[in-house]
Formats: sequence, C-alpha cells, structure tokens
Amino acid sequence: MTEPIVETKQSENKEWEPKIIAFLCNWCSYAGADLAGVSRIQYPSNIRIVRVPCSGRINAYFIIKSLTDGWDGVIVSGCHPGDCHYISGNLVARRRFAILKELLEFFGIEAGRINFMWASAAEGERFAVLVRKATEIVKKLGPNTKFDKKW
Amino acid sequence: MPNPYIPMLTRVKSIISENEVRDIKTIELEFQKEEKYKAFDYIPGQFAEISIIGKGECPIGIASSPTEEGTIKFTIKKMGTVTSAFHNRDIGDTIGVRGPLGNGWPMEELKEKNIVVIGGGFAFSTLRSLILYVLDDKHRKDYGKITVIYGNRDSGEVLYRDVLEEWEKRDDIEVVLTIDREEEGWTRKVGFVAAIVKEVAPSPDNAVAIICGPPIMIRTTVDELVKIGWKDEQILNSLEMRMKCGIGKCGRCNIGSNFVCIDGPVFSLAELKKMPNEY
Amino acid sequence: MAEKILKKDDIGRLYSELEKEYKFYAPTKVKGNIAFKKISNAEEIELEYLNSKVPPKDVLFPQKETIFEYRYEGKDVIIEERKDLEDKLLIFGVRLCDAYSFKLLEDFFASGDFQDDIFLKKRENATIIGIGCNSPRQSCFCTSVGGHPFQKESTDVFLSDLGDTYLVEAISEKGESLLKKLSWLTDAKKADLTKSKELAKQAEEALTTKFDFDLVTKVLDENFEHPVWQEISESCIGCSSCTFLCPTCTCFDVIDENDEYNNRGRRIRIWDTCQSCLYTLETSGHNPRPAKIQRCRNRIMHKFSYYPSNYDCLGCVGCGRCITACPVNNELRLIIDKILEIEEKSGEKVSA
Amino acid sequence: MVKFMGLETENKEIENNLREIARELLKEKKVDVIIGYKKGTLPLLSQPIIIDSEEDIDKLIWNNLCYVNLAKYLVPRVPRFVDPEKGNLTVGVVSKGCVGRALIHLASENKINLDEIKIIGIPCNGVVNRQRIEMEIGEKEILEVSVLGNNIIVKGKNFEKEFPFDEYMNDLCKVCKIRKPPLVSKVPDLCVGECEEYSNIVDEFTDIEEFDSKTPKEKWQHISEALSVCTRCYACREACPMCYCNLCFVDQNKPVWFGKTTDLPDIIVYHLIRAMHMAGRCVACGACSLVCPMGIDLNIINRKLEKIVKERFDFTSGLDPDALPPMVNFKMEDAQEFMLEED
Repeated sequence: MTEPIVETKQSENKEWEPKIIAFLCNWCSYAGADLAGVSRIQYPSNIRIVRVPCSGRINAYFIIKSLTDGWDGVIVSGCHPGDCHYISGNLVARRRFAILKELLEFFGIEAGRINFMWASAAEGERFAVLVRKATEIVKKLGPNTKFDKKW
Repeated sequence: MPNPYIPMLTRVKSIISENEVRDIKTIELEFQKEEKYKAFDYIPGQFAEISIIGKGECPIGIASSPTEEGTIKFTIKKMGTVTSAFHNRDIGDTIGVRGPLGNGWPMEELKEKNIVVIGGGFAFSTLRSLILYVLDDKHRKDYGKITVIYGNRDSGEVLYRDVLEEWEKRDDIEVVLTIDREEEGWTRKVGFVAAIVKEVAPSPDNAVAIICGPPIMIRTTVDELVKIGWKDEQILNSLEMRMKCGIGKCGRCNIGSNFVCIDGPVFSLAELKKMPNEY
Repeated sequence: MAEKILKKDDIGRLYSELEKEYKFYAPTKVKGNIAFKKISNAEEIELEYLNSKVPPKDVLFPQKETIFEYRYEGKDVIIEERKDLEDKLLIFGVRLCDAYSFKLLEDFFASGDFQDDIFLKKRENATIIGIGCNSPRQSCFCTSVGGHPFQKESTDVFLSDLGDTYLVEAISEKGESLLKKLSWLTDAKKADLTKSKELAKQAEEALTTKFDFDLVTKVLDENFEHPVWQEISESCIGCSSCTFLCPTCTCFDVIDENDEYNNRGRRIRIWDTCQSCLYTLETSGHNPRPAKIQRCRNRIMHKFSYYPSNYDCLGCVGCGRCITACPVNNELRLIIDKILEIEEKSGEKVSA
Repeated sequence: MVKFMGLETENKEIENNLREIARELLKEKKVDVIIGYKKGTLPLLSQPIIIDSEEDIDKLIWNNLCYVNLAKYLVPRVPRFVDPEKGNLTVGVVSKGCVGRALIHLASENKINLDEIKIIGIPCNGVVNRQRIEMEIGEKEILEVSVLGNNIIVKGKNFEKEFPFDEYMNDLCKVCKIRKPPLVSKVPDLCVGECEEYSNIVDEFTDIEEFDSKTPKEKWQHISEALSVCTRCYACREACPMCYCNLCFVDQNKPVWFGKTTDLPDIIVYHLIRAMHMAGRCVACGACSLVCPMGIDLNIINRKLEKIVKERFDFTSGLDPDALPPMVNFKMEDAQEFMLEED
C-alpha cells in the first residue's frame, strides 16, 4: 500500500487494456493455466492469477473487493462439477456465483465483469480460450468506473 | 491553534525485537524536524497517537524517558491492523506522531516518596520510562526508595533486558524479577506477581504503588497491597481504552464523565472506584 | 439595528445576492426528506418545513470529512492540510433547536486543551439564519432544555414567518453586516413585531412535552446501576438512527482512505455511534460496553449527566428527532418518564 | 406523561383472540413470557412489549402498524428470555406470517430451538407503508391514523387524507402468500392461534417484471439514486431477524473488507453484499425498509432475491425447519447457464 506501485491504472498512450484478477483453484484450473503455459498456448496477458485452495473459497467479498479496488474484471475458475478435490466446494460456490451474477445485473452493474468457468488440469487449451473470451467481454465493457471514489 | 489531528513526521531510527516470540518490538523514532522534537515535551506515563499514514493510527504509551534525549521510543505488540503494520516497518520509514497526550504519572506528587513499581508482561513500557526518569542523575535525589517488581510468563518474554541488568547492578533500586513457572537457568524469583508482592511486602509508609499489567494481575496485586495496609489513594493504575482522536473529541474512551485520553490514562484506585465499571 | 421585512417572493433575490459571497446551504427536498444542502437555485429552498431529517450539523460536521490528505514519495510522506476551511458559509432557514445545537457543538469542540480546529474554523466562517418555529411537533421539547421555538440568541439573523412576509432581525454583528448588504429590505412596522411575539407565544404554548431535566440529571447521577436500564434497553434493537440523526452527537471514527494507484490518500473522519459494538471494542477483544444495556445507558447518561458535569449544560436541544426516528418506538420521552419514576417511587417510600 | 396512541381498526376480533390465547398460555404455564406488540406513542408506530404476568395482557394489540419482526428478540435472546437458573425460557411469540417464517428459518439454521417457543399465529393482512405515507403527507405533522375498511385515514392539524390500504401497504405485503405462520409437522403443538399449512407456493413475481425489464443503465440510476441517501446507520441490519452475526462484514477490520463511508460505492457495496447474505434467508417481512430513517425502499431487492432463489433452487424460506438452506446446499444439476463456455 505505502510502497510505490509500478503499474498505473491506465496507461495513457496505448490503447486501454483491461486488468483482470483471476482466482484459480489449486487442483484444476491453476494446473490448467500451468499447462497452457508449458504448452505455449497463448492467452491474454491481462490476467493476474491468485491461487486459491478451491473455488469454494471464493465468496462475494473477494469478487466485490476486487471491483472496488479497481480491477476491471474478475475470473473465478474451478474444477468441473463432480471433480472437486473437496467433493462439493465448486457446487456450493456455483450457487453463490449464480446469485451474485444476477444481483449485479439487478443493481445495474455490468455483470460481464465477473466470469466463472470450469477448467481442469488437462484443459490448457480450454483455459486459454475462456480467458480470451472473458478478456474480450471485459474489454468491450470498458474501464470499471462504478466503484471509483471521488478524489 | 494548528490542526490537532495532523501528526508530526518522524523516521524509524532503530528497531529492537524484544521477546523470543518476536511479536513485541521497540521502535525508536527520530523527528524529521528538530523544533518538533523540542515541542514534544512529555513526562513518563503519557502516550502518543502514532500512525502509519495510509494504515491508521493507534495510541501507544511512550516507552522512552524524557531524559533519553534525541529520540522517542515505543514498544509495540503485534495485535491489530496498525500494530501489525508497525512490525513491517524498516529503518528510515516515515511514521506520524501526535502527542504527547494524557496526564502521565504524577511526577511532582511522587517527589520525596518511595515508589513501588509493579509491572506484568508487556505493560512495562511506561514503567520503563518512569524508572529511567527517576534514576536519572538530575532527578534521583528528588525521590525516595525505588522497588521494581516485574513479572512475566516466561523468561523469553522479559522486555528491556539491557536496562534491567543495569538496574540490578545499581544499589539505589531494588529489582525483583519473576516468571510464572520454574525454568532452567532462571536464577531469580518464580511465582505470580501477587505472590511476590506478598513476599516482598513493600511498606506503605510515604509510598506510592504504580501498577501496570493484565486486569487479573492488577486485581490480585491490589488485594495483596490492601491487605498489608495500602490505601486506595496510594495505588496508581494506567488504563487502556479504544481511542481514535486522543484529544477528547471522538467520544469513545469515556468512563462516566471522564475521558481516558485527557483525564487519564493514569488514575488512582480511589478515583477508579468512584467511576462506573465500564473499562 | 431596526427590524426589516422580507417578502416571501424576494427569497430568490436574497439568494442571488448572497450566493456569490457565501456557500449557500438551505433546507431542500432530497428523496422525500428535508436536508440541508448547498443549493444552486432559489427554487430549491423549502422553508415551510417541520424540521430536516438529518440535522444541519451535517454542514459543519459532515458525515464524512477529510482531516488531511497525504502523498507518498518514496519513504517520505507529504501532508497537505485542508484549504477550504476559509470558505464563507451561509446556513439559511435553520430551526432554532438546531441553531442552538451549533452553540453546543462549538462549546464542545473548543473545550479542553485541544481545540478541534476544523470545526471551529468552519463555525467561525458560517453565518446562521434561523427561522422561528410556528408549529412545533408533538415530539418537540426545546423549552425543557433551555431552548425556545423563537430563541434568537444562537442565530446571526433571525426570521419569523408572518404569513406573506418574514420579519428579519439581525442578532449578532455578523448578522448586522449581512443585512447591510441587503439594503432593499423594507423596515418593519410595529404590528409585525407584535405579530412575531404573538407567534412565539403560541408556539411555546403548543409545546406540550415538558421535563424537569435538573431532576433527570440528579436521578441519573444516582442510579447508574438501577434495574430500570435493563427495562429501557430491552426493546432497543441497537440501530443508530437516534445518534445519527441527533444534532448534538459528535462521536467520530478516523479512517485512512487510499488511492492506491496514485500513492496518495486522505485521513478522514466519519460519524460513529455509541450504539455500535465496534465503538468501544478493543483489539484484545475486551469490550467495556459489550451489551445494549451499557450502550443505551451511555447515550442517555452522556446527554443528561456527563454533559452537565463536564460542560455545564444539557447535551440535548429538544428537537425530537430521536423520538420520531426510533423504529421500535423506544423513545426518549418514555425513557425520561421511566427515569423520573425512580425518583417518584423513592419519594413514596420516604413519605410512607 | 407521554400519551400512547392506538390505531382504530376493525380487526378487534383478532386482538381479542390474541389476548385470550396469551392469557391461557400464561395461566397454564405453557409459556414463561410472551413477546408481542403494544400501542406506540406516535401515530404510525407500535412498540414491542414483553409480558410475563397476566395483568399486562390487555396491553397486547394487533394492527397494521405491527411491523417489527419479533424474531429479532430471540436471536440473540434478550436478557428477559433467559432465566439465570432455569436457562432459556419458553417464549410465546405473537406472530404474523413472516415472524413465523423467520422463527422457522432460524430453527433451520440452528439458531432457535422450536421446543422453546410457541408461535401465537395471527392472520395478517399487511402492514402500512409508513414511509410512503409520511413522504406523501410531506411537511405536515400526522396526529392521528386509523384504518377503516380499505382506507387509511391520516389526520393532522387542518388536514385529513385518505389512502387506499391495498395500495399503501408495504410492497412485500401486497404479494405475500404466507399471511399466517406456517404449520410445522414435526412440532405439531408449536402453533397456537391461526396457522396454516403451506405446500407448493406459486408466485409469478409479476411485481418486479417492470424493474427487471429495465436497461442496466436505468437500473443503476434507480438503485444508486435510491441508496444515495443511506446514512449507514445499519437500522436495516439491526431490524432484520436474519442478521445475527456477531461481527458484520462491514465492521470487520482484520482485514478491512469494505469502506465505511457514505460515498456511493461504499453504500452500494454494503447493500449488495447484505443482499447476498439474504439469499434464501429473507422471509419478506419488510422490516428493513420500514425501519429505515431515510425511507429507503429495499423491498425490491428482497423480492428479486426471492425470485432468484425460487426459480433456481425452488426454495421458499421459513416453511420447513429441516430443510437445508439453499446457500449451504447444492444439486449436481443446478443451472449453470452463466458459466463461461467455449463457443
């Protein structure tokens, strides 16, 4: 916080690029991202990855806090239904995501900023495709300004 | 009158890790402007609102004595958001200080009297300040006999070892160190503070007892003192309370109609007994 | 200085002449409630009102206020003080209970060794135009706390609503110099003054709620541990409506807000309330006032016992906001009744 | 002395029944205390009252101003509901439909033991939307209110105004399907008074269709304008029977999750996350909106939640104490149309 932050929110010269925080579950999606990297499958450099034990660890606090902290988009990715390392973490999380997504829409906040997906450890290609897709959605929505404070 | 909420800026000069668990550090601060230090005129027992700008502010008792010139020291235990941030500071970092605040130990009233200092654990910081002040060559003749009883959970928790050792060598101060349970290599006393107080049995004649520590220690110690003839007026406590402004405006630290930040933090037991039990 | 007359149609003129020099705050309708806001058009002024929902203390002691701003440059911090404290403020159409609250707030913030410079500077630069309260509500009790629906002393300029016109009186020097700028005001006639006095009398008579607060203070001082507090706090749900809408509540919390992308931030203060559990919760987990009973008691004691003993006046202006705001109707009048009952009962015992 | 104000209504019969039942319960020692409503000191308000002796029974009232959800006083229990020796007392709760639902839902979250309470069921026909009436009356003082037939008659100095009740009742009451407390088959003698068995509640949610069809921009405009006056006094939270956390997420400070100021983003975030926490738990009592000192209408958000939960998880809160609340439950086949998929 007090240390200088090298990255700035918007680089003025270049075309605007969204900044997306991605919460990946340790067992599937993080390994999937790893595989995408190892296999040299290209995906947008807009995402910054946070590894979490399970997609069930993610609740609305993380997602909304990311938005209030200025991230333009949030991705949460976990194991496919039935594959969860903790049996049902992703299934409970799925209900949470459903509600959050609909609520955001109801509040008139761009629900496209938050994207949920399943990607297994073997699906490096799928991971890259979905991240690309999410990045495009967020890019279309433009910078996240609804949570900006007045300075 | 300048804005009283604006901190004076200081820099971290040194950091000492005080205990074995490493969750207590003493941070030495140097004022960025010399004249601010000159204006920072304090007595032992006062506190200051120290802040990491960008994280927040918290009230901490001043651990250094006015006789240690040039810098001020705070002993901080890692507890909440701000204190944790203090533990992450490096030498040279900027820290804000507002103070001195509170009434402090009544140094004038203590003159000519014997002083019994009873401390437990981490609450020893303002007591360190007091003892250093009294032991200073300029002040030593003003005060009577000094007895220090300092208890800790175990030997790893003993703060300020360097000064304690120095005091033990002197003959104008009696230092009694104790830990709760026997430990290998520990040559001093063993037992709870209250029990040691009973053993030492400091005389109440022309004396004042100054007690700082966890609530349970204070309660048991006070009981012992009362048994051997101490009066409520002779027993001084320093209170803690959640504070924000430190200058009597933000409201939260009131006990009855008293504010701990401006009327305290030092209260005699007699005063405390008159206040409602909301501390 | 002689009293003047302001036609109701001329409010617009008054606004446009004063608006250049002052930040003009006036009662206006926001989402169905009356609030004091900086207005940009005379049409927005709403003077026919009972009282504002959020008290006008909001103007001088806003819910969120910057204490100072800071910037990080490497390991250095640069602190920037507020510069807008010198702005001249005009608070127009304040009810007299709220005008009196400014005096209480000023006394409080100026008391002790440390003065709250932010509030006091703003107060110094603020001119208050009060307006007499022709029809007090059932829940009002300003006369019991040393106020009056037409109490002029705590204003700079005082208006009384005479129907089609306002009687304008300058009360303080600030008020006189303000009226000098409005040379077009006509002189008041004797009949206007008589009418204003009559209205004042009527308003006073309309106030039915009366309490003997000296007695309340005495009873409170003696009954800190009385079981009545359990009864009083029983139905309280611990929301903070009463304290947030109180014109004399001053407690605040201090927070650092960061603009992390630009290495800067501000230290702000926001209203806090003694009804919240976090208010006194210490980091160790110890809470000196852990339950509703202590918190309810603290609020009442603060206003009617601690205030008198610290500042020699009651910490209440009798506006009745806490009475109307309480969602469970655990209102001040009932609480005071219950407190006074203690005294009655003990009196009975003695006589028996 | 402060005067207590009644509300003249036509449902005296309910009130008499209620007192009869309450008297019996106390007499036969089936309950130790009763919590109900009594007259308030201001028009448009009522007060909660706790009764433990038969003398006070006549203070109990029932009318369309009884909007506080009494379940609030059971979680955590107010001191009078706990005997220092006997422990938890048996409490009779004067319950309209939503109070009953709240109690049953809290039982499903293991916050209430249904053996320790008695639901005194009352058929409710809706509570008055006091904020709406106050706002429409505007800057005049309301001195007297009565409900006669379908009319709310509001009187003050020099004015009298009528409001049709079915329009000026709380929005959630207009669409309420559970007006009497639900019967619980597992605890058959839980309910005394008027209760009803519910199965298969059909709700079309036509009332929020209009809002749902708005564009995101319009929605944002509406929500942000409505919430902008919020003072963060948390009356909505404190009045809500489901908000029983020891430390609310906005108060947490290790770490600080969300801002505490009255800046719009902070307000929105508070209401958004609170809504999240209400999913599948809201019992549609509308207390949050009715206690708001600024008159903010949160009903529409609660309705939306109810709709999402009903449509997605086919759940209605507060009917069955054994049902697992939807947010701690899952089904393999839950809809997941919102998940990102490859084209």
